[in-house]
Amino acid sequence: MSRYLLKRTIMSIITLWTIVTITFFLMHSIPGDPFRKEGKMPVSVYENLLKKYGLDRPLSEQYVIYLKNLLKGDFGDSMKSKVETVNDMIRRGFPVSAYLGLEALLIALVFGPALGALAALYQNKLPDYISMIIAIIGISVPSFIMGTVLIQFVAKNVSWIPIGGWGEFRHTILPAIALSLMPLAYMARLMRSSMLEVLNQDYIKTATSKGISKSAVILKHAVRNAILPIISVLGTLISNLLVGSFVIEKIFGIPGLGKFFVQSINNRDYTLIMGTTIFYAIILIVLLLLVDVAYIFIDPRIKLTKEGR
Amino acid sequence: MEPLISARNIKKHFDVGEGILKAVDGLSFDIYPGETFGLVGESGCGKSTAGRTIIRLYDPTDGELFFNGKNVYDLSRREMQEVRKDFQMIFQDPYASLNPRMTVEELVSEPLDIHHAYKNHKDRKDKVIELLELVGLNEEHAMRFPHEFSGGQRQRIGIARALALNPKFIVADEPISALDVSIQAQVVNLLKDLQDQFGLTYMFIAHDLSMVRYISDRVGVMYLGHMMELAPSEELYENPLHPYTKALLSAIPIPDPEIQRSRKRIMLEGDVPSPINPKPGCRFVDRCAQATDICRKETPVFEEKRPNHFAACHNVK
Amino acid sequence: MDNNLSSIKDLSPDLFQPALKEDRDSDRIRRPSIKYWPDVWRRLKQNRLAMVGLSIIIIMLFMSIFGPLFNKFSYYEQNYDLINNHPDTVHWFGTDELGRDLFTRVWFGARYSLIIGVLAATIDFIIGVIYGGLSGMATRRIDNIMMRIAEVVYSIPYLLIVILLSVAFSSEGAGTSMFVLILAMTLTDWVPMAILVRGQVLQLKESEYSLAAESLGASKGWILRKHIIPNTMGPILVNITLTIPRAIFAEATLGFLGLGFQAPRSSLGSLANDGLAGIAVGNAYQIIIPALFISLIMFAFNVLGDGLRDALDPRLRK
Amino acid sequence: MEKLLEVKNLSVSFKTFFGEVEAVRNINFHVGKSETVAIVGESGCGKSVTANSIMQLLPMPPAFFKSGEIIFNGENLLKKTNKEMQSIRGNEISMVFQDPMTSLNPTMKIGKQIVEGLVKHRKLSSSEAKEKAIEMLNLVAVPQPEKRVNQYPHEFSGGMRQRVMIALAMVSNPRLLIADEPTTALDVTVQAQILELMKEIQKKLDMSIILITHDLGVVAEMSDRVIVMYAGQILEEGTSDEIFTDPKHPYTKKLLSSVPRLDMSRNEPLFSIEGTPPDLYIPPKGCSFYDRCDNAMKICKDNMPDFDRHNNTHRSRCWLNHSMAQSTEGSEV
Repeated sequence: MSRYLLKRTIMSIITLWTIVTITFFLMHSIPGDPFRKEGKMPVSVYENLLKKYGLDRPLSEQYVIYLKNLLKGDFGDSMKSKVETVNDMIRRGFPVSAYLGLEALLIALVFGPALGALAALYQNKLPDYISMIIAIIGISVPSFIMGTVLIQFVAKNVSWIPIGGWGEFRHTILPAIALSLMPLAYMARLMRSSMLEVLNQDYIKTATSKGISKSAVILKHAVRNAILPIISVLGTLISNLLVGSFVIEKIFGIPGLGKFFVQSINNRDYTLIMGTTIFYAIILIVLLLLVDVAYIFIDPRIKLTKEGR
Repeated sequence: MEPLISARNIKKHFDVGEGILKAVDGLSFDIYPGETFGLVGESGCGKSTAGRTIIRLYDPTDGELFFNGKNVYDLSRREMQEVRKDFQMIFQDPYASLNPRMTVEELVSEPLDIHHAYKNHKDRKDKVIELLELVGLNEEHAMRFPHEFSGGQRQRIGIARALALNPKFIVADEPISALDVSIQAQVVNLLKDLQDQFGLTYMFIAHDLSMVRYISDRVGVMYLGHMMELAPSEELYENPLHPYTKALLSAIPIPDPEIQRSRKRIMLEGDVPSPINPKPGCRFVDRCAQATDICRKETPVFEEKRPNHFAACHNVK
Repeated sequence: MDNNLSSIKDLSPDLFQPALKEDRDSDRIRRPSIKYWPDVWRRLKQNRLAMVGLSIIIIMLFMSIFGPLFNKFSYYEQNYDLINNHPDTVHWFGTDELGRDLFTRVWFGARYSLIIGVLAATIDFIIGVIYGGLSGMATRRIDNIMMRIAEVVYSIPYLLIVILLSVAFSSEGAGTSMFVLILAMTLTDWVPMAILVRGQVLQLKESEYSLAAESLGASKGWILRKHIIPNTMGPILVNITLTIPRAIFAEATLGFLGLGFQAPRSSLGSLANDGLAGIAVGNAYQIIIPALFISLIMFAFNVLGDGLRDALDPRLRK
Repeated sequence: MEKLLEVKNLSVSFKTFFGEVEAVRNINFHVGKSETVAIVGESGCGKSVTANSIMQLLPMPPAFFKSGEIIFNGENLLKKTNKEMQSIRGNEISMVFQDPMTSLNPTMKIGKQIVEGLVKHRKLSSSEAKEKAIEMLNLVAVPQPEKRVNQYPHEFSGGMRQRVMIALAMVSNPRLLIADEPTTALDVTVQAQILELMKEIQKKLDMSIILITHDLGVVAEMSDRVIVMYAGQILEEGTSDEIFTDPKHPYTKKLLSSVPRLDMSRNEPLFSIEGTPPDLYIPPKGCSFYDRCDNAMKICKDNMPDFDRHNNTHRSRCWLNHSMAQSTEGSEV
């Protein structure tokens, strides 16, 4: 198993390096540089700026320096903000985003599989239709639309739910719901098909033939096996959550990482774009790795084959 | 008589990550023209792999296979194309071996299409109908899809395809295992009729010993990639030499309650072990009641113990 | 119930004569013959939701081509006398803050969204099938390398790369060109298709019927053409139907983040972005209408894809 | 003999797109105490549907009971509520399935799977349950039971898994065991072990067995009485000796002569049954074997004969039993 872990870790590092490299060269391939656009400035000031950000050196050298700094955990200085480094902004924004993301993930994890299981149990009956309508809305309505709809119809009518802002739990309710809907729907659909598949397995018949109740068959035999495929896509779902947070944070005016990211795009603040992108990538890839490792521990069959290798 | 097929030390190994799976590990035997050579063994013994390696559907790891005096394993791709017409195969699973998206006509004419073995469209159609009738189907069935047929009917379609190119040698890989009892006899009788009609030579692979005994002239018994015993059919069943063959024969229930009640069984312990990274020595040693020290150390040689009766066992003199 | 049979009298002796041969043909197939695609279509037709989806798609396609001709307004024409005009009989969907007719703009937006969706799906399809097909047919070593590369590419967060590319290749204020958008969207999104195709090829290559064809002397190319490709079309089709909404969604999100097309052109996403400001001042229709259209398109493709998948499911066939 | 189970006029159908498929058509049979009854027939003859009907394990829909009664211990199982059925399943009637590779839950420990039913029926404590699981593994001769109870199915070979399946079925000491093709997926040498084990346990625990199989050799080895099914109907029923030595129905005769036997000469012809069993989507009006029968008469086409009793235990369903048909008897085989 340790060999498998090592292999997975190396793959993750390669992926991360690829992303860093792509990001770096993309950002540096943009014609002109960020300072030209700031209107006329004296040549000396301009050259000083270039020097400050190391932009006067050859690209390959800049790349090596950037990689080195990255290894030290230094994302560099923001090109626009005079007071905060990229690290500062991440430190400020990430806890906010993580809180929101976790809340959304929790909602999705609690309700998604449950809805899917319910739908499978009552296949082609009312609970199935209701769950699948929720699921189909979840995947058809992009989160930014869901966000605005929630603002329009809930926040404007329910006095204690604010339209935007950050600080208290009530601020998180609507954004978390809007953010969770897509992964929730995705999990519900996956759980449904997975459950239907499992319910057709021979061992479910064996369990029924023992005379245990239908609910015991479902809880002890079906759900446990049906949930395995969901765990394997958890990584992708989390990545959806991350990206969904850009728009949600924009709509609800939440001071999270997503807001910095969108801001950096609008300001063409290249170091900040690079920093946030790479930071997102790290989070995502680490999570993917964790999910894979968790999977090994949850499915007894995998443990053996991986150990055997 | 000159053998039609001569297999010499054929090996087929697979790298499966956990180790080397020695599915077939050194088979040598001859098959004579017009005979049926039976190959039996339990699941995982390598009999199907052996069949596929013999017609070079799998590339062998080692060994030689002589057909018409030529080593088939040395042939180039182009030369192999020609030999393909003489070698055919009937597959075990009549559900999986027919492309679900082709009509019966397309399926039966596929070998003709591949080798451009017809003059014109009408000739092709005529040949297809002739082949279908040969296996007891008719023109009406030509436009149907495989999933509309029963297992026995599908297996007949498979046989019609195999016959399309007038082959000399057919490997029948468990052609009846997936079929119902009443249908099995149907297919076996059809195979026998066709053999008489066209002078075909068969290699008949199966796990059902009674059927193999019935159809084969000579029978080989495989266990974990090795040939354990090979003898003319009656001889093998009346005077088995190898302890594995004996156990195998005694395990088959006979459909007669009276005989069944009075029969004494040789009961084998445990299951067939894994063919991955097998230990040296006799492959059967762990389940053999007569095993001695030498069986654990040395792999017994497969040799002629009685006239025309081969076995690989240290305890058979 | 167990009577003695012979107690049944009054039977004509003729009845006990041997039966006629032509009366007995157990090999005759009594069920009607069903071809593959007609069968899929029949099953798809039974799925009401999928049919709704298909109808929406057809209507959307039609309207995105001809919709703007239904009234006299153009998508760029500004009318400062009629800004933020709520929907009425003249401007069916109202006007925006520059007085442009939303009905016309929405159909133009839908046109762009659909073009992007279809183009992205087509490119994904081409790259995916070629890459996946090659990988599946290649030796194990090359296959392994190709799949590792695909895995790395796919671990790159999709929207992140889309955003990055849009930023990199669009100058401020000029918006993003169609080319860049499509490039960005297909850069990583071909991978699921490639993985699907490879999996299918590997599975079908080892299938008994491919092996049977090989034993008949068929070449690799023959097997690919006659056996593998026809049997892969189903899953590929499903995947295409589900790629389209993914691309439309990505584009809408980009538009919403202000990275969409250059004004005055607009996609549904950028229309929604423009409309966001309208909420605060009571012009919610400006966002609700484009949002509704995005959702409708997404809904239509998703249910159609689901329906197709169910209709193609071999377990349901028989 | 006292009847433990009696099936009366049972008909089971499946709703499909094409229409109703009549899988089981009006069958009657019984199982006595401590006896083994084999139901033989080809795939699709309705033998598995019959077995699953007794346990009520058929998916409904598409399956539904058209008519009949299943009387177990004097009570009609088809009238039972779900709850009542649960207290019978795995308690008084148990089942062993065909494929041991897929019939065990891959993510649950073996020991727990064995006693799960019993824990519910008898309210065992967890230590009692574990003890019982080890006891059961011992009974079915699984080596190192103390270690094996805590393992997962994938750590067991096919033969061992079928032993576990038998332990699972036997744990509550049921009065009736339904074994649905219990050895079909196994190799002959392993099949011999499992059959031996089943006989041994039957003797020890004194229960009745319904054995569903297509393998006449297994039938000969295991059963006291045999029921021959074809196209959803019972065509012949008798003791094992009667069926094997004096079969009455042409189908039974043909079936027996189409199996090559290890003790028969290679020169003896192997009889085959031409054609294919009927499609039960359009069940034949007359005798279902009509199309494939060498002795078919005109009357067989549209009229299904009733049973004819040959003696107390032996009955068959064929127009050849009619006195007027005697003349054709000679022409056969």
